[in-house]
Amino acid sequence: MSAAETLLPLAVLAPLGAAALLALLAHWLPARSGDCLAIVTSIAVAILCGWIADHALHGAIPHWFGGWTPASSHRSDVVLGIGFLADPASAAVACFCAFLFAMSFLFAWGYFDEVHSHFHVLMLLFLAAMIGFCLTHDLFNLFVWFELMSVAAFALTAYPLGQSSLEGAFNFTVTNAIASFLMLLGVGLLYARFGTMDISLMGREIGRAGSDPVVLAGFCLLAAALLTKAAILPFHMWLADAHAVAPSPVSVIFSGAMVSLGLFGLAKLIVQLFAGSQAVVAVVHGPLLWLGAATAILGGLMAWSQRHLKRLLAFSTISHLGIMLIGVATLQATGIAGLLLYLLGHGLVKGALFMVAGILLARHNSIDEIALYGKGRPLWPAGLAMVAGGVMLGGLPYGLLHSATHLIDGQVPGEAASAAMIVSGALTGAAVLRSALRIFFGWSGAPGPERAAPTEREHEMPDRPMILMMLPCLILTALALAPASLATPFITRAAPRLLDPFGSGAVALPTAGGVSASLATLAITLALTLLALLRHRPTSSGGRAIARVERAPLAAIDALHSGLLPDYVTWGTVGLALLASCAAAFGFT
Amino acid sequence: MTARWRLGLLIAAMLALAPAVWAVVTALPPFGSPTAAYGQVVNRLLPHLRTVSNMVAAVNFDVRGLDTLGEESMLLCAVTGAVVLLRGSRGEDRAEHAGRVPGRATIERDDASIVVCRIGAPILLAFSAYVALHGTVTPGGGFQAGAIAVSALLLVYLGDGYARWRSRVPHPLMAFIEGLGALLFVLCAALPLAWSVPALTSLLPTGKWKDLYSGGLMVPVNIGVALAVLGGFAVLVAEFMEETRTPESDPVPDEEDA
Amino acid sequence: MTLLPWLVTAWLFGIGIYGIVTSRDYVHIIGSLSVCQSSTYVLLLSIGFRWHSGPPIFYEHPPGTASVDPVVHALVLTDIVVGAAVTALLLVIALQVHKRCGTTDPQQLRPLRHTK
Amino acid sequence: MKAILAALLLLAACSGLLVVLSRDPKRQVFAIAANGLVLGLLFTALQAPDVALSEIAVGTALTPLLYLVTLAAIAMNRARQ
Repeated sequence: MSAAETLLPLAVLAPLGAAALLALLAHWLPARSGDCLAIVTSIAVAILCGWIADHALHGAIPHWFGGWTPASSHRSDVVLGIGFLADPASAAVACFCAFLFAMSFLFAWGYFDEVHSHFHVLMLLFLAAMIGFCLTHDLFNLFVWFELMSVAAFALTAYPLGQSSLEGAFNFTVTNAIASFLMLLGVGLLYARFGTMDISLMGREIGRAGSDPVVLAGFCLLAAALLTKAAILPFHMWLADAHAVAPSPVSVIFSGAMVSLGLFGLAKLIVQLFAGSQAVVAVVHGPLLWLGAATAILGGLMAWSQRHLKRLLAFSTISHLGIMLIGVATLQATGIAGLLLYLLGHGLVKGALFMVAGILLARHNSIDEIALYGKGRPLWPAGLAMVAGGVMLGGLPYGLLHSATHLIDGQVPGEAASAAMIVSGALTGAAVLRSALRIFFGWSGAPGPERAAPTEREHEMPDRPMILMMLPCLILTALALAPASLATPFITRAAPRLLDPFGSGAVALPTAGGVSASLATLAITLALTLLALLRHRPTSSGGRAIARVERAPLAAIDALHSGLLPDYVTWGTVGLALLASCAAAFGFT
Repeated sequence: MTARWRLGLLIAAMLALAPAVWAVVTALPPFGSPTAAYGQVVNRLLPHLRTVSNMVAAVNFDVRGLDTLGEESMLLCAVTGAVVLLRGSRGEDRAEHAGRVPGRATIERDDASIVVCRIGAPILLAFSAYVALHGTVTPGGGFQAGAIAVSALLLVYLGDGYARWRSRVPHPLMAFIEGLGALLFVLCAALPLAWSVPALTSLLPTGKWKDLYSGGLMVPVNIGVALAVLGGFAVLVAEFMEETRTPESDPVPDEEDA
Repeated sequence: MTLLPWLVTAWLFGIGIYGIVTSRDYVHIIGSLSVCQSSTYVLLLSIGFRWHSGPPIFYEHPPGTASVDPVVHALVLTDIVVGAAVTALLLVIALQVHKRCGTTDPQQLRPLRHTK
Repeated sequence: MKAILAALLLLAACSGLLVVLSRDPKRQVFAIAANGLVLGLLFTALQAPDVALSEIAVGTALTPLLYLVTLAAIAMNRARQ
């Protein structure tokens, strides 16, 4: 075995071991040792994964646990063991997750003083689950890491023990537990039909079987599960409840990595497992694309009408996940390259923005943009980061997000989906920009539809070192502003290897340029922001009528996000029925 | 949405799903027909390769050992989460309500039941050790054994009451056992890497057929799982019980006879 | 009989969802969720079952006798731990919700909407 | 064998329904324990003694115990308020 093959499992085993060690010694370890161990571990894992990603460019790196290689079964149709398979893209995503964890641990320094490192145990297990989810090449093992990821996330969401965080965590747990059962049912069906768990082997068998009802059912169940995790309409309702109430360092991970990982897993399964089934490809190209566009618009509208900063950011995450799903639905190497770049850029921006929210919570015990009006002035570096984040979400023609949008946009069939990307980017960017200018720079404007949005007073551990909160936030913002040309040499070779881990070659990306879509987005963003900040309280009857017309549709979609768990589960069932109907329509015609 | 609308929507969605379910049900291989080649190969190869007679244990601790590692991590995660969530809020009312629940009578235990519990607990513990150690030979294994051992600990509670139970089954010790089990498993997985062989490779001698020691690496992994499950469930139950804090009363009927 | 296990799987999942949607109590929701989960046990074990075969434990029978699929058994064992873990966490949350809000009725529990 | 399996499968379907339909949490706990027991028997009939053992240990002993303790704690909260 080469060094990379030998060291590959350490990416998962190291955080698991660190978590076990912390749990073991929890009662005896001095304070801060949990922080240190967690930071060191996550940085080490990030370096390891980055190194593996680089090596994987010369061919995917396998690791067969227990030495149960495919050869050990002496049959071509049976793979006994569980394999990890590190293609460059998966390893790079794992590296990014570990890096984000390191930043989040740094940000959380001193946040969780009172308990014996329990927070770090949970976070390290969370990290291990994400890495395992990226690297595994076995369907049931994928479920195991998916579930470990969920369990860690459930506990972390409820951590603040406030009324809202407990209810949000309950909704999150139940909806995602149902998702994991759906995933398991899908895995079971596929196992019943093909008798293997290995993704490559099963992919070949599916290519031979074509559009069997069992294949379609397996796809629908797996897709429903991963779309729930990735918060795509109509499975998305839990996200705003959970991300808005989780501790800020945890929200950084949730929005920056966890949900986009769900989408990354879906993309991987579609291209590696289901690419041979015509019906599945048709469903992905058609309904999934439109689902993405609808999610982007809906998330953007919801984000625009929020005043609770973390809830606003949560809806903007939903919106950007919709855009990423459009990238997945192209099923082209270029679109996948766009997805990878988007995942990176969005994770950095959203991580930084949730850190800004955390700084405000620690200093001012609130993240209500109206209540905080002008109070953020002394924290102007955070304000600058937030403005930069808002502008990047809203179509700044520079940086990672711009290139990613450009790549996806070039592959999208039809004008409607492109328009959806422009509108949703502008809505989320303007929402963030509006709050940033209100909170940090005291720009005013009478509140519009956001006045009626839900909000709450919260607090997070004050008196933490400001430098350790500000530093990771600024690092993430700076990285998001890096020119995309730094990442493209890697991404052009990583994207085709995600489609075929054993293939080679590079995809030729369209050259830079094409700033027109970004400029259009930016123009709408600035216009919307100005509109919000120059708005006056409507005094004339005509003004009131306009305000009412504006508020009615937003109030209607807000009513759909009722916060009631039974509603969420019902919508999830509707979504599953939709997927199944689409699959049946494409499968039997 | 009103309850009626919600139910209507749900039923409509389920009706829409019904034909799909039917199509899948009829397309699946019929119940009881020959099973996947995967399992058959395991049944054929593993008894010889690892000299174990329990194929489920062989799959759990060796062939698909990584799944079990993930599963134990999940348990560790859930227990840690539960401890955090239960403890985080306890400080607030500990001082005022340390006694028993008002309105619930204290159940005096007669000597016979105390004796039964005191004798039963060690027997059950011994049985759990048996189940753990014979995991590679007969049905059972670390997970089942851990669950049974927790039942034994609960007998201590039934016999001697809450306060003494808490002092005999100290929390830090149980948390230590839990972490130790998980760490043992991780080390079993990671140590082979030092010899440049894949993680979880069995470097130990495979032992004898139907022997207490059979299966090589499966033995320490099995013990790790047993410790992690025992510690984990003990911590979990203790933290839940603490929530009722009824030192002498008995909110729980005898449930652990299963 | 050849279809019964698959139908029971669908039934268990369906009524579990029905229970969650119509529930007025967090603890009842957790119970309904475990019904949903039991459908996965039934599906997986039925997939591995084979007529006229023994358990995959070659203690009394020598290796080579017909036996059911041991792989799905290992999967269900994992699944049972998943169930226990999720149930425990949910019960803790329900308990804390009751402490904070004095109710476990999902109709009255809506995150971030307490001030209004 | 066929008849036993069919009966146990139907029993599992019914006990699942019972869990969902028992709206009173206290009664539901017993339905859950019964459901665990039925599933344990079903798993034994499906030739899965390992799984049956853990389902009975977890499904009829540990989980119902956690439910009961939770309900007791909730009842205490209620009495306190």
